[in-house]
Amino acid sequence: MRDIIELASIGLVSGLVIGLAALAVTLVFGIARFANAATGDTMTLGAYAALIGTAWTGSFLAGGALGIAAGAATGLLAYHFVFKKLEQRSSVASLLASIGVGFVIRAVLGLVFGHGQQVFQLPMVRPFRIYDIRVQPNDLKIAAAAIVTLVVVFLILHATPIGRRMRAVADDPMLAKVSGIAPKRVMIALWALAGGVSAVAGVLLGMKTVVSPEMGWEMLLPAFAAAVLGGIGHPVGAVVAGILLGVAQEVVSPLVGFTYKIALTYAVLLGVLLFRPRGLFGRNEGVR
Amino acid sequence: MEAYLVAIAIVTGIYVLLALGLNLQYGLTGIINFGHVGFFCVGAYTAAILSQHGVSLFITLPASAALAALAAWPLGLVSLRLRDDYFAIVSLGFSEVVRLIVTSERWLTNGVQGIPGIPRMFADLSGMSQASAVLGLLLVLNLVAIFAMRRMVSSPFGRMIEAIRDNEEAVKALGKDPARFKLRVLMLGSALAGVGGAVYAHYIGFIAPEQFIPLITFQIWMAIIMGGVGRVSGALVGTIILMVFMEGSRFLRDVLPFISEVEMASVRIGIVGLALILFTIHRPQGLMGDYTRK
Amino acid sequence: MTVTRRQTLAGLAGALSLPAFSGVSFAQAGGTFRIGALNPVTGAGSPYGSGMQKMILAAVEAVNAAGGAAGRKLEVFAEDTQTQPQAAVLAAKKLIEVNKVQAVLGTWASGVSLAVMPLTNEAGAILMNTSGAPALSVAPANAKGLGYRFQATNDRFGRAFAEIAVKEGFKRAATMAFNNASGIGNTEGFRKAWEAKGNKVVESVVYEPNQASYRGELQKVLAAKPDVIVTGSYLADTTIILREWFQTGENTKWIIPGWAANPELVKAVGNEVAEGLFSVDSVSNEQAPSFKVYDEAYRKAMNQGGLSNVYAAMTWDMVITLALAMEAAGPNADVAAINAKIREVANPEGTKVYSFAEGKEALKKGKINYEGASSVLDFDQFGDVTPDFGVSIVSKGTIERKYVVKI
Amino acid sequence: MTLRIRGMTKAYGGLRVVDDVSFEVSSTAVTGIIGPNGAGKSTLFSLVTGFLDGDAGSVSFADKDLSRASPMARARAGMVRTFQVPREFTHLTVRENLLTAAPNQSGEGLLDVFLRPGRIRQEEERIRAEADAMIAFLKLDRVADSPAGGLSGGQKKLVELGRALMTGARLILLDEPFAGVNPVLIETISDRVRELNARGIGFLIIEHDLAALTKLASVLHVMDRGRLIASGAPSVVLSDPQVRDAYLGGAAA
Repeated sequence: MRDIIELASIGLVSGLVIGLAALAVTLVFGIARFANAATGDTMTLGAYAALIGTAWTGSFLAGGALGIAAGAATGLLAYHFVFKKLEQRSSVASLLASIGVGFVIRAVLGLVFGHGQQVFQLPMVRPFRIYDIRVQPNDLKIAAAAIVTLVVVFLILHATPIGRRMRAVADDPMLAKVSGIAPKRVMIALWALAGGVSAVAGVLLGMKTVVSPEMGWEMLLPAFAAAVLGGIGHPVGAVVAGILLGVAQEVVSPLVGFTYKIALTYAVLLGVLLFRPRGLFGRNEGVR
Repeated sequence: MEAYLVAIAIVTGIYVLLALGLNLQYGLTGIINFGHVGFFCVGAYTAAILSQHGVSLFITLPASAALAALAAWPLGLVSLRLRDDYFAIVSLGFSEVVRLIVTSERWLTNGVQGIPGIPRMFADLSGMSQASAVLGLLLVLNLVAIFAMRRMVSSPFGRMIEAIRDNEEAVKALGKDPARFKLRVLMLGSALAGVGGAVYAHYIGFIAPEQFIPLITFQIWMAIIMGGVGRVSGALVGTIILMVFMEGSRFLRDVLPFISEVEMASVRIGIVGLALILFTIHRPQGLMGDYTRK
Repeated sequence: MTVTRRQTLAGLAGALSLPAFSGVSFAQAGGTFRIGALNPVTGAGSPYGSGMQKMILAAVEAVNAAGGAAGRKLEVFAEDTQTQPQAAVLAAKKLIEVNKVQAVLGTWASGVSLAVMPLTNEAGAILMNTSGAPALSVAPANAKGLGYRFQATNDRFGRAFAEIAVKEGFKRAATMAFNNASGIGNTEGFRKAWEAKGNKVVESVVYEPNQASYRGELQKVLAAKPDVIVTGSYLADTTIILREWFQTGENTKWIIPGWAANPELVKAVGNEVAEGLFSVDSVSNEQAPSFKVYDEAYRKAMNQGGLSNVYAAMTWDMVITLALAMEAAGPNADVAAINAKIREVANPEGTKVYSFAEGKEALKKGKINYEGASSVLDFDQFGDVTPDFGVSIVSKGTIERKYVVKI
Repeated sequence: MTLRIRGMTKAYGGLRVVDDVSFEVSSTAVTGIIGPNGAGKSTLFSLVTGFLDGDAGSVSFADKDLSRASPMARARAGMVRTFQVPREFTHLTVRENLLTAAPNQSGEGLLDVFLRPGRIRQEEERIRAEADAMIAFLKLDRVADSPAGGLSGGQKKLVELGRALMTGARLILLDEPFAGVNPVLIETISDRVRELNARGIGFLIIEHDLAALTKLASVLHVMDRGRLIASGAPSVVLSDPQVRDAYLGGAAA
């Protein structure tokens, strides 16, 4: 039992990171209406920017802030130079272009930083125990950072005028247009927000693991899976699904074998889609 | 030099098979299949495992096609009714699951060690004549595929899949079930990928799970996007550009020695990315034009 | 704005004409022997590939500076395998067919070597690899005896691990392996040797790479209460696993292959975490003068100590060995004649030599035995070497060699 | 043949978009549904044709219960819809658009495509003749071989009508056939509907253009905020004060 609780808590932390990445995917999907494959590489970029920031200032928080700024800037640049031009076209065009954007980001990172691994120098601390459950201080930090980010994002979405407009566009683009919401401002807010969230996910992933040009790309699949599982375009769903997948992976994979850990994600995904074709929280949309 | 060119031509031929399959699925029917490499993998392993037991080439090729199509069947049945972009992600996951299965099930696939010593095709020939024979076989396979596809496109079946690509809901409104057609198309395209996988296995002679990563799928996508979706000529031209680009960058190295290999890898992926972006924005119909019939 | 087909085609044609002429520029150069440097510059082998390639170039420079081998200069054509068999096959084809190389040096990862070997065999070229898979030793892969392995097989690594575990008095060993041929090869080799000594492996886990966490895997292993964990792993996953392990509060010992447990790792995890790790490597023959020469070249090229990349020492030796064999075979010898001399210049009975220039001189007087930078380089009937294994322990952030194990 | 709708209900969140709607449509008549924007007309269409799952209610056509049937099955039962925004197959020609709709084509099976080309050719000739007749009837001759994506809005509506007819439908549900269509084409469409109705094909039409609709329909149903508020002959319904208030008042605002 103790093992399972520990595994679940491990999964929870991984799940929060996946959930953040999925949140970035789902925000873009809900409003710009395509699956953004550049999300993973935006994460990587955020992690590298945070590394630089930390090295410059010596402060991890300042580094993280630079990471977020870099992620947001990347989102805006990608919107301005690529996705804005594809707005009137099918979602597949944007999806394919986003793969291209991801490749370009990865190429630049590879050229600038090389392919070797880099790490965030976190203090390594031994765990403390609560009811005989091991709790790792670094996990707590990562989880806290993820939760703070989530709270901020949801505050932006629900308590600011631009956030409400974003949600309105997500709910019904036609309606939003009729009621006079300037889509351009919404799009700018969206891309800055999604880029920033990706960067946070990247920094947290980098703290847990190592930073390399491919790290974000490798996390893209789980992030997509979580976004779909949660019901694409549904922010709460993305986060919940990310946690669900993270926990399921850790708790179940000792039983089915660790080599099938990643496959578990898809098993869960397919299983849910069989019964809820639009994901856990997805609305049954009508004729599109 | 000739043998090298033939080698590239052979790999190109294999990729064209894959591109034709994807073109049928995406270009003609609108199925966003991001798991193409999974069926390539199934085909390659089918051929490798069968030929280890002494089964001849004339059986391994069709068997690979059949098994790849069969692998597509449950995937299509379960997920083709999902939204397009959901299917894209589920199929991507499917190809990863295929890779994990061949990695993990050592009793069948020899796991991560891979399967070495897969018999070559036309083994009684040697050198150039063997390579030319392989190329000839690929040419025949591709011609058969193209011929069959042309036949299909001009049939009521072809008309229907293009209708599905243009508007799936409207097809439903006419009382026809799009999923039925999409399932067949998914299986057919997968069969082509399977044949490609079989030829690949026999040609390279060694397969291991790490050869079947999603990057292959995206390369094929790039080929059909550049060449022009919905057109046989597009699949062909796009694949050739892809191969010339990937192989050409080797020679670029000889000319530009100041770019290190590590940087070259980044440059290569960067150019692929830029090409994807520029083509989707400025030349969405690809080099050979889009799928407007005529 | 849309670009017309004509414009696009014209642009592409322009871009492609560039490589077209490059083939010509390498036509016909008399009196040279062409070798291909086929290294994992990108992909999983990228931490080593650049160094491997540069050491081939550096060694060739040394050979040419000493007047070439049997009157011939060496010329290098470098290619990236991308650590992928398919890319490697095309690269090898290009090296063999376009650049007309007669030896291919430095393939890494068993999958790559296994895929390239049929091509070199067919072309009658020598293939010198740094891969671990046992299949490379025997037919069909090495049917023509043109393959040489400068790296210990995975089995030998496993045996060395077991020797060390016994010597250190461990009783309850567990294993963790990266899910690929090398990772599993190491831990399986260990299991065989360990069980042959009457011990038991208390738990073994195989993991997929590129995950956000390996804690589930760790927990399973730690639950069996091992006193030592033996890994077949790479740098990135080892970094993550060790950091996570430390934060579980357990005090297990680790035996890790040298390509993962290197200064990079210590830097990444920090001194406290790394304290007491066992790093096992085929001994780069570092007491030997040959290693010193190599080390100097490596520092110059990579700005790092030569110990940080055992494979680079191997590729260095490949060039020297090949050049010495050429020298021994005499002017204008063909590949078969050169191949016949490789064991002769590298194996015992003969004056020990440590560099090409030295060997060239000594060959005038009689038989030589090249003692390499990577190992003493004695090839058995399969073309495999049995290097000694160095056991290093990390202490206060430095990796210190404690002793050497012979198997 | 009659379409029977009973207790049809659909809610999004707390909002009942279609609220307990029941009525019958005869396949010998032209029936209209009117109502202000957001009254739930299009949603009702989707519910009836199976493109949306309702929360409650039943649908039957020609005494066959279709409440759980797929959109395809409902269409095959003889009840075919068009869309508010035309959904032509953009890359197919007008003729090909019509050809896709013909039911029971053996050429839609892959085996037959390769094994029985002769039979398919015969079938194609027959369907093609049918489609050409339809093209002439709908006055689409000039654009028969152009891709449908390039047509005007009204022509697209005609193509959709033609496709529905090619299926052999007994009852055709038109979603705003006159929206964005020029007056000349509105006349054409109206004429064709009348003529087809005379040949025994029923129509259920959602329309904003009251004038055009009242000239066509013999029965009108009025919806407001998800509910059916009036039914009957156009003259009677339009003079109903509740209707005037909900619909005409709403439209004027």
